[in-house]
Amino acid sequence: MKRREFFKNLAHGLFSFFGVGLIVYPILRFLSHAKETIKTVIFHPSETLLKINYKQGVYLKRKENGSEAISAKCTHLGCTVAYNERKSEFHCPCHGSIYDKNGKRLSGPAKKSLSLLPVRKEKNGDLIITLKE
Amino acid sequence: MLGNSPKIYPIVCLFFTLIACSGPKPPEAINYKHCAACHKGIESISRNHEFECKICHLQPARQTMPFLEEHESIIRNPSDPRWVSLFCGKCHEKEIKQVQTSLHSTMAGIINQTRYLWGAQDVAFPPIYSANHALKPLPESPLHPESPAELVDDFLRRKCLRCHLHTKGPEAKGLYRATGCAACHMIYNNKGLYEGTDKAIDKHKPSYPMVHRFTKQIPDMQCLHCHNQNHVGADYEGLFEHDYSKTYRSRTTGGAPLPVIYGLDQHHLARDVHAEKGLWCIDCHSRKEIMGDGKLRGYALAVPMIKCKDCHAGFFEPAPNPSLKGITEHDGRFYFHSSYTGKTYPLTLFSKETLSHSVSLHQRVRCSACHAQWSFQDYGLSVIREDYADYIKWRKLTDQGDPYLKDFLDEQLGREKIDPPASPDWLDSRLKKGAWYTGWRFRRWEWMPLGMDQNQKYSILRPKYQYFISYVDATGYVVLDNVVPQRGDDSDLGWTFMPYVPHTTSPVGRSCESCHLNNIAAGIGVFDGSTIDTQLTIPSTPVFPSMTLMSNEAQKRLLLRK
Amino acid sequence: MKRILILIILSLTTVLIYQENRRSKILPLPTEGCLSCHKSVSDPDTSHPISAFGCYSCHMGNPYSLDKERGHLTMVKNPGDLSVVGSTCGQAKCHPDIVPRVKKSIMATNRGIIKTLEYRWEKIENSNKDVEYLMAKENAGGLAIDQYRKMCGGCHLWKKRGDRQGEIGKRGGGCSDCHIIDKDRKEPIDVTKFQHPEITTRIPSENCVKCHNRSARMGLSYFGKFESEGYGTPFDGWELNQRRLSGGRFYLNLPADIHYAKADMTCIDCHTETGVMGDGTRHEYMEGQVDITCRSCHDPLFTSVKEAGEAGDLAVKLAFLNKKIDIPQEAKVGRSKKGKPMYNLQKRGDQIVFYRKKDGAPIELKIFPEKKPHHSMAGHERLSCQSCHSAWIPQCYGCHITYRKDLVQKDWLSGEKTPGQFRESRSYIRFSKPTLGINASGMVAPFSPCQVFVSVFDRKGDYVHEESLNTLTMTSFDPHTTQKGSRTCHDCHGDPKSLGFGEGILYKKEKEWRFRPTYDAQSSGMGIDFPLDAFVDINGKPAQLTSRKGARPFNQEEIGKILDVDGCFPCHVRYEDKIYEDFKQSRRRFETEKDLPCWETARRYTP
Amino acid sequence: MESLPLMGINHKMSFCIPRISLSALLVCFISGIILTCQYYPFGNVFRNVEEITTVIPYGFFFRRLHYASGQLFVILMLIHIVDHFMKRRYKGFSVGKWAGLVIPLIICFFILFTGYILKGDKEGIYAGNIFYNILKEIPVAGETITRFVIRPGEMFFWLPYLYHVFFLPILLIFLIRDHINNWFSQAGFLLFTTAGLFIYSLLVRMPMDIPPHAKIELVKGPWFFLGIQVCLGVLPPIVAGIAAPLIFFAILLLLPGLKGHLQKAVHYGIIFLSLFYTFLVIFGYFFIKHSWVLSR
Repeated sequence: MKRREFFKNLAHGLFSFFGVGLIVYPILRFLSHAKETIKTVIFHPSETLLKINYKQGVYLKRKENGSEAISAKCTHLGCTVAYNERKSEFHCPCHGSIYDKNGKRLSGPAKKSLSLLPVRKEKNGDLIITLKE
Repeated sequence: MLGNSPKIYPIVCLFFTLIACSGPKPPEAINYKHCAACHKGIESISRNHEFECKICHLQPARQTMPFLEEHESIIRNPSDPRWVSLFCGKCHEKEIKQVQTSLHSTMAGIINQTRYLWGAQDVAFPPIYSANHALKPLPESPLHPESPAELVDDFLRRKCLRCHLHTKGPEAKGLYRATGCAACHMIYNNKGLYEGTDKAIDKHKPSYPMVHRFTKQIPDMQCLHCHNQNHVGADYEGLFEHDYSKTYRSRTTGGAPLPVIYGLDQHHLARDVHAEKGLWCIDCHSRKEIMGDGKLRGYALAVPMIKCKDCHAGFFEPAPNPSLKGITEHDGRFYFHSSYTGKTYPLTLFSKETLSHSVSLHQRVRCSACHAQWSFQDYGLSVIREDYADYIKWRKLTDQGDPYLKDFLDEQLGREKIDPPASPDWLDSRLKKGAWYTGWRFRRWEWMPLGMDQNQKYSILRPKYQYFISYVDATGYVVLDNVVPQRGDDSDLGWTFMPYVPHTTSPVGRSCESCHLNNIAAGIGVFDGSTIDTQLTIPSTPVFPSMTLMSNEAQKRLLLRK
Repeated sequence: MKRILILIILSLTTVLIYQENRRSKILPLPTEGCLSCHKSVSDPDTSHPISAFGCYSCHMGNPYSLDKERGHLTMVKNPGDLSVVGSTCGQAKCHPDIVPRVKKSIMATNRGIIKTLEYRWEKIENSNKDVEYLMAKENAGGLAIDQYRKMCGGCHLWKKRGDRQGEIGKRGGGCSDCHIIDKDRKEPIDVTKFQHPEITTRIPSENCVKCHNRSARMGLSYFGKFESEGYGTPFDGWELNQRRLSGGRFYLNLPADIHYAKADMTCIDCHTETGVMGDGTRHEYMEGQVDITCRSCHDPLFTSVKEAGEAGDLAVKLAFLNKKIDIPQEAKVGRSKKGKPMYNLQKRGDQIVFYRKKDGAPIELKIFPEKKPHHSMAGHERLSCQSCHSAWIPQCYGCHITYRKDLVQKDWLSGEKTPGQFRESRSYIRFSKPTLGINASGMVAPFSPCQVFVSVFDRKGDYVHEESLNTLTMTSFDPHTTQKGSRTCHDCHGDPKSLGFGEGILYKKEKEWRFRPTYDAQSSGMGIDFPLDAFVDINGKPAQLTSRKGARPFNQEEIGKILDVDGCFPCHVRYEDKIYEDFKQSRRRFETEKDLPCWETARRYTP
Repeated sequence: MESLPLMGINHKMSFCIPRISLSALLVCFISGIILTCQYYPFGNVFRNVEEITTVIPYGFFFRRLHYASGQLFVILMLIHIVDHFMKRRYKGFSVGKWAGLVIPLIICFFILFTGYILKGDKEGIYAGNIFYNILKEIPVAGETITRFVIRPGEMFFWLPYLYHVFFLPILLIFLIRDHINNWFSQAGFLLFTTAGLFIYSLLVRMPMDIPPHAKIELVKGPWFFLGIQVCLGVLPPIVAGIAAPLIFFAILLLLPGLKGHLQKAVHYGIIFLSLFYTFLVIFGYFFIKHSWVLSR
């Protein structure tokens, strides 16, 4: 009897658990949704004259064959890193993470390197970088 | 009845009409020899022909039979070319022979010129073929023609020769007429309705002469039954065909549509001054011209005709030709008396004082070259024979001056299941596959290019014609696509401008500048003929070597270029 | 019971979760929801890139939605449509200055057509109606307005685009009427790859011709096309000719305007922005809006871009939009009739160059040789350029209209079939020898007929004589068939058609000019006692009306003067001839001095 | 529940409707709370609503659920009131207690109305503007009162939002707490209603939201407002928008306090007015197509 009751209770419990889960799942999904938007940063040709150019959270690095875009968002806690020209390094002002000129992590609390962003070149010379925000 | 069944060709028409005339068939046989029993009040044919009916209307074999069962065996028109020698020939053998050599009978001008232009014969003159047996009879086109030369006979038979003495042609308003002698001597009104006193004849059925009477008093209306559609004769009455497209069918002016006559509605332009005064065609055109003098001629201008100077004098003729019938002198003034209309007209004589008459070079100019007010200028004649049924494209072009074609197209366009095209061969009255459609590029009355006639006198030219020939066979294959024919002797394109005499005489000549300083008159063409359409206004060589275009020097003289 | 309900709810939730998971995930989100489906849309032009403008700013709708129906709600397919243009092209950030101008322009109001129709058909002098007013069904109007609605109302900017197949569907659509390059597009099978119609300021002439091919037919004449008698010849295979116009019409090839034939110029090369799109005034007639004359280019005035102020800025802006023509700072630009800049007519240094708008190619420009005898001739002051340099003008004689109240026809403005059907046909058409007269601005100009014979039939199908009307007018407009050479002297001074008498023979009898006309309108059933091509009779009495106040045929005095000269041409054939320097005096000498060399001839010439 | 089949149909209705209605209210509350987490009453509200509807997972479902349950609640409540009104149950109430029931009715409409505004689409914004302008018409205190309820500009949605999600629901629950407390025990009704609303929300789309910048011929308010909207076309706003509804509710409030024939007359007067208003709503909903101007 007890065993039977136990299984009955167990089934009840499981059913209730999954049932409640089923109801709660959509609610959680709804509540936890975070909006992801794309930000577009456009570098006009006149803005790409320096070796490293900054605009709206993106560093554009001039290379021999084209350009490379590096996100300025620190991989630690998301502060905006600053470029140190003397050392050719990126320094995070918040917690001191340091990256080299290619965005590779050198030291500090950050674990990952700065992310590289795809660069698209328009016919009129504009460089277009899209990043998620 | 005729209007409802356009496809029945004329001989069949005649047959049925005769049945229709006989009224409801009585139960017992009627002796149709008692003509007067039905035809009460029929007019006497003429004072010289007061015979019994049978003398003219029954074959000799039947004339003696006491009883005639079938009305059909009565010959409706004894002057039809098939019967003419049998009946009329008894008394008028000479006249009939002459008529058979006349251009009205042989159609040699149209036939030989067109055949030459389409490359079917090497020369246009002397004539080789005729519509009757005076010359070689016109052959038939092969079943599968492949060139203009092979198509031309079909074109002539089905398009041009609907006007000749052997056929009544497509019967419609203005076109009703008889065949043979009766074609001229038996007057038809424009509606083809009988107006006489014969009780047996339905006065609402078309295709009857006005009265049962032979006459020599032939009014212009009678001549226009054939000489219509931008041919000389129509211009005498000031008629110029409207364009074919539906857009040019002037629907109404003052509530009613314009009358359609000769297959189309007509512009009325200035009439010939002679017409204005009331002169008839036959006042000028003598019996010899019309009915022939026994000699075979190749073209109209070659027929000896009355000249302007015969009545009005000229450069070298101080007075009218006194030998001409109807000309009289009274107190030094000359008069013309028309025995047909009974009127007498004072004649205006040629004045050397007039500036243009005083120019010596103008002695080489035909009177008509200056005094014609307007002329028929029909540029670019595209013709297409289609053996393949495709009628939609013609929906706006059903009026082509051909009542048979119009009825056929209207019927086919209103139907879901269509028949392949068929049209009659007017020469032998058989229905043949295929139909000819025509179209102009543009038609004008104000332009008058000049050239030289057979006497090397300046004359007005008209395009006759600038052919573009197409042929689509029964499978829809385009055998000939817009082909410009080559003349039979390969001397030139098969296009021609022919000198002619517009019958649009004005009492005053046109201004000097209508010829001088005028590019069109000089044969340079509208806008120098610089586009594919305006180049049509540049004259091409006439068919007969005796006629030519203007020489370069003449052109320069005309344009006052030194 | 409760368990069943719980089970139902749970299963519904399962369905919901299943549904939601099946929905495709669009991440990351584009700036506009539209682009989540229409992923790859080509740019309409470089000034309106999708990447910067998206779809919403022009096409409206709901840009935030990822749902097709929600997104397309209140979307406009054609932002140029005049009924929405205020919130699309004409919104404050974009072109708010242009849209009100366009709405007042003659192409949107069609005032000229409506005014002339009412003036000539119903004797309404000051009609102020326009398309916008007539679009309301209740503003019905009389016979003239019904004619406009059914026969003319298909060509104006308010018309909806794409409402029909063929040319008629390409007409209308507000801004898009002109600024869209029409390619025959098929509906895209794949909505993600979408070929956006190209928009441009370098308007191809086809866009103009799709409307301007009837009535005055300038759009045809300019290209040397003449609407023909409709034979469709020469035949092309088993078909009629391929030189076709809309509505089953055909054309012939005549000499094109020299601007096209020689320089391949398009309509917009001459017609300026203000001339076409309006200057903010509701003009009565087209000629009020047009902003150029021949002289604007051939006898130009220039101002430097720098000094021109606002006009200079406009020139620079227009040149920028054109993208093919550039204006150097030091260049001077031409000024139109109203003083607007013509940025494609430039003076660089001493050189005057005209740039073709479609490709920026420079074109050599002939400056009007005012001093040349044929232009400086005394007595020729009132000649418009067109009167001599137009080779031909389409002339449509006798327009026969039947108006049947027992039948219905589509009203273009309301889109509904209403009682009253119009059908048109013609007597004949011609292209050569334009008739001359005096236009509304007092200049000698070519005229072309517009001769309406309206037969009205009532609801029973019976002819109503009282309502029927004949209105024969002659209208002056620029034929757009300019040629380098001019018509000959005689062509005007001695040709009865050019002078306005019509075709026929002009002669002198008893020292009086007489005329024997060729066309017999009475016998042809027109119900008028003068030829169709007669603008005026030999005594200077006008035979036909004109469509403008002030326009008229030559009067008797003018006719006399013109014909007087004709007698001299056979000998005095050159413009430079001395007798023309003071023709009055020459004429006096001719009458008094009996020993003049020409006397002998002249004596006989005037019997 | 099990005893339901034994009851008469009329009794059954009277019994079920308030219970279902209350269940709907509960669903409405829960779905509302869920929606609050993603709704943001500032900036581009329309965009936000559209994201909830088409982008955020299950958003469309909760929105439909919220919409449907809210409507269901009010409609059933109205039926409930009519039911009891026709049975003259107000006779057993004191004016004070009766007021405690009529005022929540007004509050319900306000909640619905503010919800309509919060959609943020063209209709919502227009409804808000109309509301704002009608309130301003109140003599003397208009400006002040308005400031408490709705303000133009950036804060346009903020006050309606507060009222919709906070003040009014709490007030509502507070006022009807005694009226409803003994109905909550029946979970069957809740499940039944939930299941029904789930089905509805899964199958039936929401009315489309019109983008704020769209050009449309006419905007219609929420269904219960249409009668007033019709009147606004012909009467001055102060009459149609404020005086008329106020007088109606005042009469309704005073009903239990009246005696004898007067009460009877007022009773039928209220029925007449309600029918007339229903007619106006139907007229507004079905017969107005192109323009609110009635003269055309």
